[in-house]
Amino acid sequence: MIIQHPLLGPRDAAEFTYMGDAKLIDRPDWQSETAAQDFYAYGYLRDNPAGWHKELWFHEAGDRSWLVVTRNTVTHEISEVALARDVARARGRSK
Amino acid sequence: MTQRNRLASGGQINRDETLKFMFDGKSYQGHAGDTLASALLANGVRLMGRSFKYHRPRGVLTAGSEEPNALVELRGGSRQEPNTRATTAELYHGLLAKSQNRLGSLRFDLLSINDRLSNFLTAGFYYKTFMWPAAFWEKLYEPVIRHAAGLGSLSLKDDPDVYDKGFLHCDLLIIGAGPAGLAAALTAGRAGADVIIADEDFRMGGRLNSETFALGDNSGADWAAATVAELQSLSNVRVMPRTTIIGAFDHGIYGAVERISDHLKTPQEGKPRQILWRIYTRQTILAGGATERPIAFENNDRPGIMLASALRTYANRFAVAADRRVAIFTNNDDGHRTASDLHAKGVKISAVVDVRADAPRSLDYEVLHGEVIDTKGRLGLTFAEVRLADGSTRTLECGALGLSGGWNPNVHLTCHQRGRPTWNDDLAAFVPGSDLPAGMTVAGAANGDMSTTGALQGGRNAALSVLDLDNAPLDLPAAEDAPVVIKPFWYVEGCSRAWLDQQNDVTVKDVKLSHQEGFRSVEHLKRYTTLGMATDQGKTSNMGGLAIMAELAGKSIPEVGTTIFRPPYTPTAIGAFGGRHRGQEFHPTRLTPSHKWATEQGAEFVEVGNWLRAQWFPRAGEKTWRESVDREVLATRASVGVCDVTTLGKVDVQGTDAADFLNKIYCNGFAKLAVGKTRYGLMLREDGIAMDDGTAARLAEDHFVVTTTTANALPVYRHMEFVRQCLFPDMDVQLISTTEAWAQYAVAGPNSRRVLEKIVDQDISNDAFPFMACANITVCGGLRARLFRISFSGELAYEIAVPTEYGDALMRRIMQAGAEFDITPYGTEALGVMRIEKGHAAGNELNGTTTAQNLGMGRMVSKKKDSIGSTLSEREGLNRDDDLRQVGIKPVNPEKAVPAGAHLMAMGGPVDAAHDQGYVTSACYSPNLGHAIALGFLKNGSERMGERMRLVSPLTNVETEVEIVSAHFIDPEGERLRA
Amino acid sequence: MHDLKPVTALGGSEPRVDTFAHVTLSENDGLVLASVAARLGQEDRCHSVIAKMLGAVPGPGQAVLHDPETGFWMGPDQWMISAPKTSHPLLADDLKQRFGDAASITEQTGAWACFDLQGPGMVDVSERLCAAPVRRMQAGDAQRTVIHQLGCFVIRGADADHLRILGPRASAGTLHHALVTAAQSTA
Amino acid sequence: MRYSGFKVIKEALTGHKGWQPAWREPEPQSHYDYVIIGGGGHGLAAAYYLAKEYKQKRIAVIEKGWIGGGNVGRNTTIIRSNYLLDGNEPFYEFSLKLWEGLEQDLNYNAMISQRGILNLIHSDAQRDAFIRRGNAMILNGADAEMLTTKQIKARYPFLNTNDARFPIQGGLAQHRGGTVRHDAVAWGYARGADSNGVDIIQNCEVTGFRIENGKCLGVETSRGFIGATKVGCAVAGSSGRLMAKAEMRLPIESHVLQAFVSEGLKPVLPGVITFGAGHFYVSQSDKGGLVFGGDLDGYNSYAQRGNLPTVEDVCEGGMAIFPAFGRARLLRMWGGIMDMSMDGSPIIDRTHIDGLYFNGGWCYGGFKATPASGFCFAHLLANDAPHPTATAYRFDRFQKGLMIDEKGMGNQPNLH
Repeated sequence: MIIQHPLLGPRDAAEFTYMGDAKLIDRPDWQSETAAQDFYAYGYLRDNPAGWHKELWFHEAGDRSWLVVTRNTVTHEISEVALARDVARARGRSK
Repeated sequence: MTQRNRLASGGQINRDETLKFMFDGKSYQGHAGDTLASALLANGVRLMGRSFKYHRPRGVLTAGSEEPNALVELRGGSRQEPNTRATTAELYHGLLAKSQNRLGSLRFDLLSINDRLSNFLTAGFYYKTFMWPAAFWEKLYEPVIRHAAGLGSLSLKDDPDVYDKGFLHCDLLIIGAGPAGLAAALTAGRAGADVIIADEDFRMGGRLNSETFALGDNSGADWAAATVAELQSLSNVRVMPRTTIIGAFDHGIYGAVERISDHLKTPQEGKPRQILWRIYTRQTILAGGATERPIAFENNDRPGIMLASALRTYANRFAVAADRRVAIFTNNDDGHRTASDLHAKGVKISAVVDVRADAPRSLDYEVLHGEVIDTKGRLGLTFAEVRLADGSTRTLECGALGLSGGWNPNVHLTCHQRGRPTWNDDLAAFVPGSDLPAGMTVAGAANGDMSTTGALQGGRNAALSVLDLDNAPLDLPAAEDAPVVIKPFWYVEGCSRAWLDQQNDVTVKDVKLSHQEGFRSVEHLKRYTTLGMATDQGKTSNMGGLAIMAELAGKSIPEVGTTIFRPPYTPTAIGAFGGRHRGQEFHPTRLTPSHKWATEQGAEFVEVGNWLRAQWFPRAGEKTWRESVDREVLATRASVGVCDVTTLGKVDVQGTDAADFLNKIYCNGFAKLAVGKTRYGLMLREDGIAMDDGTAARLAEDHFVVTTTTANALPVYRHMEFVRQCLFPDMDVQLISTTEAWAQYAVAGPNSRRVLEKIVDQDISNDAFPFMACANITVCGGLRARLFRISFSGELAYEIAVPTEYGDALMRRIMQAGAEFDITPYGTEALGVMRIEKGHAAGNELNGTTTAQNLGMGRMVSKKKDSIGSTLSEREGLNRDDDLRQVGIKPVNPEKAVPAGAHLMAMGGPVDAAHDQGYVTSACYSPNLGHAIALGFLKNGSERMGERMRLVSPLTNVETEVEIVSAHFIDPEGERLRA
Repeated sequence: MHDLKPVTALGGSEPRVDTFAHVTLSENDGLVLASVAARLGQEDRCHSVIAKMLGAVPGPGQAVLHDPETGFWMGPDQWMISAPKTSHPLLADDLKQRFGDAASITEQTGAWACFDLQGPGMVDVSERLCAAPVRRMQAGDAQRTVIHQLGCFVIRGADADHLRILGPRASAGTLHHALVTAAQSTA
Repeated sequence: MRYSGFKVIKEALTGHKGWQPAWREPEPQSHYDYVIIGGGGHGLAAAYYLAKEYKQKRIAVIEKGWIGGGNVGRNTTIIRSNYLLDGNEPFYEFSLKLWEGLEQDLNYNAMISQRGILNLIHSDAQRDAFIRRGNAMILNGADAEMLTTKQIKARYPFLNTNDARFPIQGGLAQHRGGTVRHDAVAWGYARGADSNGVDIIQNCEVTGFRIENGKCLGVETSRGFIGATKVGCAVAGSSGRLMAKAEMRLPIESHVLQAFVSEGLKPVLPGVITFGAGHFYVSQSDKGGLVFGGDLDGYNSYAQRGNLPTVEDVCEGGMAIFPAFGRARLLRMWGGIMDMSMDGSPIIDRTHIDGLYFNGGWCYGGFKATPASGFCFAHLLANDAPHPTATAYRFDRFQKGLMIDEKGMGNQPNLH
């Protein structure tokens, strides 16, 4: 596969390490009353869609960026790639 | 030897170059430009192999890579290559080949008895029998079956050749160098595009080399040669003959195998046998041509029966008549071309048998309306029996019979990403479907354009379109443009032992039986009968099977569907996929900065991941490794030792939020760590299980150096970047892995300070540099260095680091400085002994299933802050009262060992899984205590100090009585550390 | 002044040179390296220091082949600076002075082995080594890539036939073996 | 119809006219006591044992495509019970025992061949871990033996012991491990289930569950509604897709695992062998092909195909230990979709929906589990209580922190 790195252009997916669903960015609040349930769902339950999937790839043999790749799990087509850091900020993560 | 079937003239062989070769111990001659198959045919050899199951005599069916029958063991010795297609093996001087899959000689194969038993050996017969008595399967039936099965043999010697891997980038990859591919390449090449054109054949041109018709004023072969020459002259075009595109992978990545040395007796020195190329391309034109298919009738598998197009190839390209008397059986006009070409070369055409009433007539030979219904000839065809349309029969004398059942476009690569071909009624064949791999266009015969003109135009137009060119289109030479005229015809009515898959011996009868037994989906058929599972992946057999299935099910062929074509396009040497990654080069080797020095000391080395670390340093007179390790341990604890610990991961953590960041990744607190101090840190995974441990040294307010275990350096760094970029993107923190930037040595033992005082440029007295201190320092009069007062051994100890390039010099200097204290270098074994004596957890304890609780560090998990893993670590299953706890274990009888991997059972209780109490993780002999010691996990272990237990290892026949003790065998109060 | 004597990445006292018909492979022992990572919120200040030092800020996939310092992009807001060992023995300290609190500086000299591959066969050799499109890269293009499973930087030099390869120092032997093998294979 | 040597001979002599279809092709009925979704190994085995061992009636297996078309027909055919953890080992040993009697039970030769499995050891830490595992196996009643390098070399003389990057230091053998003709397992169970009255309905896709008041009443299919008292799901790699129709999120990701076969070769490998310092394992089929595989491609996928880097990685592992395989040719590569669970272990459990049961999360270990999985799922369906060997395979183990993590890789499925 080829991942269109937002900064570096097309790079072989072999340079990357895969982690999983990009929802892992949405780490729950540890002080919430439902923290135990929230962390269980965060840690263990997956949508696992047959189709478009936002997922985390680490450019291990490249610039060490985590990327959010939007990829179809049936066809492997990739429609969008973004720096995970930007995505995380956009989803309200900070310090 | 004469080449009795070599035609007097013509062909693209070099008659001036005569090559000698051996087949089954007999010597023959051929010419440069021959394949093994063409050379054997030239010498009148039709019998080349035996079929898989019935051991039927077999000759060539094809003249290309789709060959199912003529498989040989090529070369000898360690280069023996089983299952090599004689049809693609280039002849070279001294070629050696043997026939295979036979018991006895090729002519008298004892296993041909199977053919007599064929009635018992029908499709799937083995599922119904060989079950009684049950024990006989492994002992009797299976060994017999295994020895009879298989095709060729491996030498079982290490492959002496090397294989390269490589990477190519282009705008346009053209697969196939027939008329379509060449026209596409010329168009794109002249327009300046970055083009790669690859063809599996050693001579580019595809069918142009096998046909007699002209392109403009030239022969097809000459036009191809001229075009290839022009392409080779263009710097933007890479011309790759002998290169098979084996697979179309995601996003325009193609696998290709280039055969560099297979046409040579042995590869040139330093050169690979083959190269596996990974080709990255934006666009692809598949111009892979088409494959002719046979027709099924009784005994249609005898040597001498082959595809009509193959007869033509042998005659036109190789100047070989497969036999001097040839018949043709066809359902389409193309079959007649073979007859006219062969006739023109003086071959006697016994007759052309055509299933069509309106077949073209010829003045030169007889055309019969009818069907071939049977053949004769034990080891080679002698007669073909024909049933004419009026019901009468005729016997044709012939040594070769050409079959033409129509052509299948080579759609394989279009299906590698699960695209499905679609049916074309005009061609009676599948053509590429609409769901092609992204960026792929198909042209020429592969796309169903079967005429030469159609192929040339298709190739040119495809190139213009994919490159979006509007320059003047290439002038194409005038060429034949005959339409496809075909009457679908798959098998002769009433036939039974009529071969569909010649290699696997699947007949029409088998397909019918399979249907009768309910194996009616195309995948069931394939799996039940093995149709299409031969080394040609069904290139010559699938269509016949589908057609029969369709008829039996009352469906059309497209309704029956196809099986899925899988990479590789043709079978590919496993060595090519392995490349240079074998032997010592399987994985990279990482050497520590003191490696050269350690080698000089005669160290034994051990693989730790990719690192090689000194395991121990034997001295003269030491007979066992234990003697060396015991000495190293005792000397270190008594005076001073030195050990290379460079392999521990090191991550530079800088930024104003560095301390907050460490608070997130470690379960214990770091915010309050003073500058100049080091702290032990335990890192959890988000699921609350211990991930790694190490130290973090605060070199400045905004600068930490974090260490990881050797094994986890990379995953921990990745995890830290995840936390930084994805979870806390607004923290001001920067991470750099610096594992290899610093040579780091542990100097341990009561005299370690006295050694280092001679090296370090500053005061390192206990007051100035107490336990857990860290600092940027200089050594040896000014070399920048780092010093950490940390200890894995439990002794007064330091870790000292200098830039890697000075590591060798520093080790020598430490040894020099320590000489007066008899400093002892120690390896990983002594390191392990000392850490077990001290009760430190390491990889065997941090095994991915243990919690801080299990490790006895439950209280370290701060509840006052949010850190990775803290919430999920509180789950009930991870906080049970009877949880495993790390304990120390010692044998009751000090002579006994306490082996790692043994399990703990209660005294007097049963020994079984239900009563398992725990297990030993790490074990060693403690020279300080004079007996074996171990660390382990025991249920509720912290409450069981002093308990005696049974330690059992039935696997290694060990049973020992042990006592549960504290894991801190040495200096439990830690006084030595602080000395 | 200390008296410790450094060794090259391949463990010798002198850099190693391997000569082939079409390329020369030279171990380069003369470089010092340090990385610069911009502090959060200090990116602009960091850029201006780099620009002042190199004349320009290397963008993604790029190097600035300035003299005496050279810099290339390593990752977002992160660069590697190299300079001759003779003129800049303490590069990391120099950079700390120059960047102040605008960037985090990390000494990297000891982390890398450096090889210069030069000659008419350079591109052919590179094609047997890595997926980086060396043939298409221009002078000053710098990419991280994988050679024999090792993460390496390849930088096209000012000379059209020159490629600089930085690889992990502990595996210098493996990297060198891979380079020599590819050179033999294409000779 | 009973298969026997006598029957084969009789049919051979009488033109094979007497062979009947191995299973019927019935039309679906409007209601069954049990509907099992998924005509793979696990679903067919569950139906077989439900009918035969638990004496249940009115059972249907419904399959989207053709039976045996999923992972049971695209794996590397290995059976073994060399597990470490208490939650797993008794289950897999139960499975191995069922394999040992399966052919007689089914009257179908699935070519179960206990030629042994050998895990090579390359480091001291690995040895410690394998000793612990071997002991766990023996303590659970399975067989295990530690072999020396010399013993291994005698059995596999062409193993690379000359210049191996990671020298072989021994191996853990399970002699009762081996291989099975995979397709025959699906067919044998299908034939057995059919002859015990189970309706096998192919080309019938489940499009939804009918759930009312927290109870599952049956399934909507491409061939209409089929009512059921109990619905069992056993669809492996499609688990996520199917259970989403019941609005369930699972602790599962679907990943592609590739497998490979070489051209046919005369016998070279007696048993199964796994490389402990790379991603490679191999056996040789009765037909002569080297059947081998390695690690997952690593990314979520429902495409039954993989990519080149994994192919190379696997073959590099192969060449590292068997340099003689360089001249054998890889014939075909394919991919299967693995239901990778969060701890690498399966789930056989009720769901929170009444009457809806789940069997999945088999990762790449589903094939060897087929008989016990079917047996235990049948037990659960029939009794509403877990089989004694499958009590740990619960949904709630993740919430409770009772993971069964053989590899210790945590909640990242592609690492198991």
